[in-house]
Amino acid sequence: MMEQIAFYSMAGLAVVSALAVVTLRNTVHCALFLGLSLAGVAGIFGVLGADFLFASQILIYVGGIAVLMIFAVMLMGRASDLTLRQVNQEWLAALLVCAITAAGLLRGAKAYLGSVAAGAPAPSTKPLGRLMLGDYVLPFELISLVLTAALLGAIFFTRKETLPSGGGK
Amino acid sequence: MMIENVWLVPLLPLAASLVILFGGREREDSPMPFVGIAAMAASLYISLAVIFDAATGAAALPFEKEWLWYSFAANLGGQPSIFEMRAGVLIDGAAAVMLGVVCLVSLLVQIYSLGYMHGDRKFKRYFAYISFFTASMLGLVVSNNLIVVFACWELVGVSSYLLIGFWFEKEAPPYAAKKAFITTKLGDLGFFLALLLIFTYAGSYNLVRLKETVEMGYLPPMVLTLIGLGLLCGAAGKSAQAPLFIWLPDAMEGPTPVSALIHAATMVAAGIYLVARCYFFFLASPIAMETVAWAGLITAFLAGSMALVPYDIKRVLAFSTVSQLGFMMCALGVGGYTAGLFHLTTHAFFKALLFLGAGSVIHAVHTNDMRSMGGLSKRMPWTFLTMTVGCLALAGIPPFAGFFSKDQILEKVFEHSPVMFAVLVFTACLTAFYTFRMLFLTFWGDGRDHHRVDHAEESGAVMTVPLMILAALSLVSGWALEHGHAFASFVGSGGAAGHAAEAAGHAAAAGHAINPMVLAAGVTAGACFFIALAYSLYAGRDFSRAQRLKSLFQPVFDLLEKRYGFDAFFLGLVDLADRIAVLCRWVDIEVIDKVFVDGWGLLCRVAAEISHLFDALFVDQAVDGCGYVSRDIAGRGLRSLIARGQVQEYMLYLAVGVSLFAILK
Amino acid sequence: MEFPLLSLITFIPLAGALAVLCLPKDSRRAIEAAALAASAVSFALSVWLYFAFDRSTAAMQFVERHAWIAADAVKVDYYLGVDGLSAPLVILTTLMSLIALIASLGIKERFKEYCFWFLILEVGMLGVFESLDFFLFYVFWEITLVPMYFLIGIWGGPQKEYAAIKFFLYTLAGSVFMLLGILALYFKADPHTFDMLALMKIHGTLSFRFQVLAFLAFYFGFAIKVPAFPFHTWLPLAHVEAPTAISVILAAVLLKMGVYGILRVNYCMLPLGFEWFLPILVLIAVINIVYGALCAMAQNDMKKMVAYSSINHMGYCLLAIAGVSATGFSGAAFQMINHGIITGALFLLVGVVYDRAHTRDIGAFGGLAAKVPVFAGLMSLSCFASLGLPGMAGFISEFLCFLGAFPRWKIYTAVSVLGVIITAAFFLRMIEKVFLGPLNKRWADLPDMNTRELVSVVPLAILMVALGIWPKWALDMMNTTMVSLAGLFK
Amino acid sequence: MTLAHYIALGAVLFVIGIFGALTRRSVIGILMSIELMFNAANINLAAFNRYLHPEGVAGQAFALFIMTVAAAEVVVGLALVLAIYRNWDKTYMENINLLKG
Repeated sequence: MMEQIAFYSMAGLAVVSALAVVTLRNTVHCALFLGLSLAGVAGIFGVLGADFLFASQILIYVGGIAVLMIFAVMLMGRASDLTLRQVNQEWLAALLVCAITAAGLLRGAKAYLGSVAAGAPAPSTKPLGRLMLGDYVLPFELISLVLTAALLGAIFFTRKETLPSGGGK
Repeated sequence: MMIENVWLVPLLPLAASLVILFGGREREDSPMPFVGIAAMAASLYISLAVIFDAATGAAALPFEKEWLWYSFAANLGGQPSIFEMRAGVLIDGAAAVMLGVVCLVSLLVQIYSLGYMHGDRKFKRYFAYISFFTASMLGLVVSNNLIVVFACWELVGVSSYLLIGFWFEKEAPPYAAKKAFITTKLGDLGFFLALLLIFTYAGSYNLVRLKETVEMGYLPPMVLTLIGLGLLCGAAGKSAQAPLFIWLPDAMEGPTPVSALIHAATMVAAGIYLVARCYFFFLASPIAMETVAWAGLITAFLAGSMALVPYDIKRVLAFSTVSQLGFMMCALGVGGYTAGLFHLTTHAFFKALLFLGAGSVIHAVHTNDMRSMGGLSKRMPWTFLTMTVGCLALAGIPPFAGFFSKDQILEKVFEHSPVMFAVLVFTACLTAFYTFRMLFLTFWGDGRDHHRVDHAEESGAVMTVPLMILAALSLVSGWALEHGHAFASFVGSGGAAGHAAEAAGHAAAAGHAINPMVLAAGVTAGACFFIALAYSLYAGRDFSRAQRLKSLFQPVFDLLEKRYGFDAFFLGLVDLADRIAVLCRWVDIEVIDKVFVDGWGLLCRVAAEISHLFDALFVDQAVDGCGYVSRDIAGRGLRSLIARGQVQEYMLYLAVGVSLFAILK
Repeated sequence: MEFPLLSLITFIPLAGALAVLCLPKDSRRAIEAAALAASAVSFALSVWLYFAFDRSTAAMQFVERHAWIAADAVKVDYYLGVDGLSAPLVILTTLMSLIALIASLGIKERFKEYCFWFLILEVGMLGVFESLDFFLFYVFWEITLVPMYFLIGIWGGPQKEYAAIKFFLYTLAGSVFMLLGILALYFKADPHTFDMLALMKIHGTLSFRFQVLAFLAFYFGFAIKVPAFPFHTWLPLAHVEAPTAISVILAAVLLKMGVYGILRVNYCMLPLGFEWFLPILVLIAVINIVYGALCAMAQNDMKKMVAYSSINHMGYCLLAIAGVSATGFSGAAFQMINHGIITGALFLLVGVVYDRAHTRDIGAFGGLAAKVPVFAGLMSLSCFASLGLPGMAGFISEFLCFLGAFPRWKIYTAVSVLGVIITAAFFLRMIEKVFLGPLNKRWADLPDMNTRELVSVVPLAILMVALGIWPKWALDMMNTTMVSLAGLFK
Repeated sequence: MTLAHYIALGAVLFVIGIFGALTRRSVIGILMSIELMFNAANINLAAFNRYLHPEGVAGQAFALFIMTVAAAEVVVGLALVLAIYRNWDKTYMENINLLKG
């Protein structure tokens, strides 16, 4: 019972916030709702018993990415944005496509209606640690490399004097 | 037993020639000629010993000895197997006589040449060639294998080529040498084909075995006739029979001793000898026999008539040689085996004598032209004397050698056919005429060219002694050999060939015969009459009467001087061959090359053009078409509809795709 | 394992070529030494082959067989062996290579590359005669082409590029057809095989149609090499433009590959096709003989004349083969050897005079015999040998050729005997114009042959005479094989 | 709760992400939508791990990897957006049409 309450509340939070993200006109609000939606997903992780994921979701997404978004929005926000429409002309077509996709995906999900969890979830931090530094050590290291590269790329792109003046047209 | 060593006879001069050619340097007083002379003397010794043994019955003739030469794969009797080619010596009476004659004349000529060629800058080489020639000739004589005979036959031709062209720095000798070689080679084609036929049908080249095969009648008559004609063809080339005699007068460009040895006494007799050696083929084919007789007859007459006109002393002798060879050939053709060989022997002596005498004269006056001579009898008595003997022998005056042998021939011919006999007798009379015309022009009267004649001197002993020896032989050989049919029985002992020939002759003789005494008297009288005629025409200071006669019969003289047009005919043949050759070259460059190389290339290029065209029209257009479709239709057209550079549009299409996946699963 | 004599003979020149490649360009003496040593060792080994050769058997000898490409689909063996047909040719090849190499010591420019290509060429030629596997045969056959192309194209005369490309394309066109033939035989054989000895045994299973087609394919390849009329026109050009030593190799060895192929492949593997083609073959042979000789007679260029005389002489080989008899085969095999020696010598001698006078025009000379007696003597000797003078090598073989063809083709043989006299005519005319008569003042200070030239020509001259007097030395090697060859289809 | 619920939740979030990515005019909006899609995927991974393979934690490990990649993507993406904004003064997607040929 508790699980269901938790699931539905968290799922509702995530879905509603997500809808807000994609529909609201004010981008700052969007970013704030994104944080909320991500927190809802973190709750879902909690319901699933994935404790380490829960923690990292909070830390990385809610604490990192969402905040980064907010900063970015603030950096290049304009007053005119609030009055302008934030959705383009193809929204109807997009809606149609999305509806079809959703229908397809949900039909796929129906197959797992009878699948229930076996037993209580076990804490996963320790096995994850073993896995990362054991079998998956190579992807793990590669990920660190990717992160470094991303860091360097970010710095490179945001340096003011780097882009040549004639680059745009 | 000397006959066991008879194989040495050709090998000694061969070794000598190699020694002379490669040993020592070319010097005026080179000792090398003596090597050749020594080898020749040794060969002569062996030959004489063989003859002596055979004559006394110490050695049985025919004598055969052979060794394995080489073996080759052959289809004999339709079954491939290894055929052993054996080579060796076969001595019968004829071969023994020829050995003696060749060795003797060669020895004398070599000694004579010591004087004649003295001072020549190729002194040593000359003797090497002479020795080589003698070796080849002796090889031809002794060999029991027709292939070896043919090989020596050709080698004889080559040495003749080398010796005719000995003074190659001049213009004429190389040409004459080439002419001689090619003409005899033309005849050799027949010989060659005969050899092919012989092996194909008889499967051997051994003369003894061939004789057995032929006499057993294993060969079809047609083949025998062809073989006979082929051999005759070869013999006609080498022995200068009509129509292949054209080379012999030109061959006189060589040194005179060479003319004496090769073109009078020995090599030209090789053709006669070949016919004699292969007589069994001819006996088996009447057509071949008849052809031989007629070829000889025609040659004898044509050459005899042509000898009437030249003023070159050596040419007269050359035509006379051809004529005499015709006599021998004719004799063989009518079955006079011994008569032909007898004449061959005596002719070798007196013709060598005449040539060497002529050489002596030429040596003294430095010209061949008899119009510049005359009155030499006083200046060169020994030469004159010996040459007179030679002339008498050639004219057939008793008791000189020519009389006996010619008499025998005429006898045989009369038995065969009176028409041929008449022609031959007339030719014999002509012989007497031109012989003495030459003698009178050279030695009688006064010197017409005082500058030359007054400085003429008798040659040295090294030249005159051989002349005397030959003169003695010319004087006695006929009588001595005729005496008691010595020659006939000796040559006959050489094998069944002689007997068979005599038998054939006697069979023919059943119809008509002639009293030998009547014949001898008649022919001698005729000869004497023509000698007198020659005297009246040519013995005086000038020969105005001869000139008048000539103007009277101008066309005849022209014809004779042009040698009946044979030269022109063969030159035309050569010219024709040249034209064909040029045509061939043109065809090769312009047609064959164009068609098969350039044409091939053209074909490839046309194919290439076509495939290029196809490529450009279809393949490339297809590629371009793909590009066009994707760029202009799919690209530009589609893009102008939906692609406006909007990322979200693209994403929409992507999402459509995703949705399709989602619903279709 | 037996001593791999054939492999050594074949690949020592290759080792030499690699050694030459490694040497610096400037050390000419070392290059000369390496090339000569390789060639000489190969020749010495082939002399050993001559003495070790068993003359009493017709089977292949000195056989070496190793799997080379052993895929499931294709089986190719490294399969070498010689019999009485190929062993003399192997010896001839090594001999002529050595002599040609000596003759080419006078080459001035790009000597290193020259030696390299030359030795590669030798490898190819030897391989063709030795290989008993069709694949290997084809590989070696093609190996000979490339070096030849460069040797003519780089070191040749004024028209060298044209001659080289003509030679290359023309012979390549031929070998393409040959490849077709090889593949046809390969797929017709059951099980599929490239083994030439095995392919000789399957002719009973081949239909007439197939044999004719395969015969034509092979014949086209070989006839160009022979060269048989009308595919001969590349030869005079290639000969004239090639450097002396290469002309020697071309005439002495390369042409033999064609005749060898016709005997080994066309006759042994496709008897029905051969029988069908015989009337045409004999006609071609006669044309080669008479027409080649006539063409030679009309030439003014000595080298061209000799080249056309080669066409004439190869005609004798074809005529002999057309005779389909043991005698004919012996004649053809022996004629190949003799023609190699004699024509090789002739080309060397023409090269000698060209090096000095820079012209080969027959009419430009005259009276040289007085000036250069040694040269004149050797040249005349070679000419006489070439025109088939008895006592020299050419006579015996020509005679055997005619003798072999005569029983089957009487008229044709009689006509081709005409070729002999035409040959005599043009050689004698050449001798007369070049050596005899008054000395042309232009050549008053022409030097006689030097040591290098003598070393290259004199052995050939000795061989010419030796083989003419004592042909047993060569014929004994061939006899057994020829008997078995002639008895193949009885 | 069954696996289907979680998958349905993931699907809904994912579709919302798609919708956002397709319709938002601002670049940052698109980035945020993409983050939503990542999260949907993560939910699926965690759920599959929990329901189908509870004995291991591979699903969670993948989710972690995705998180890091997402983080990197966001960092680089925002940096790019900033760069575009600074240089061209554009934040709306319809104004950025470099892909138009």
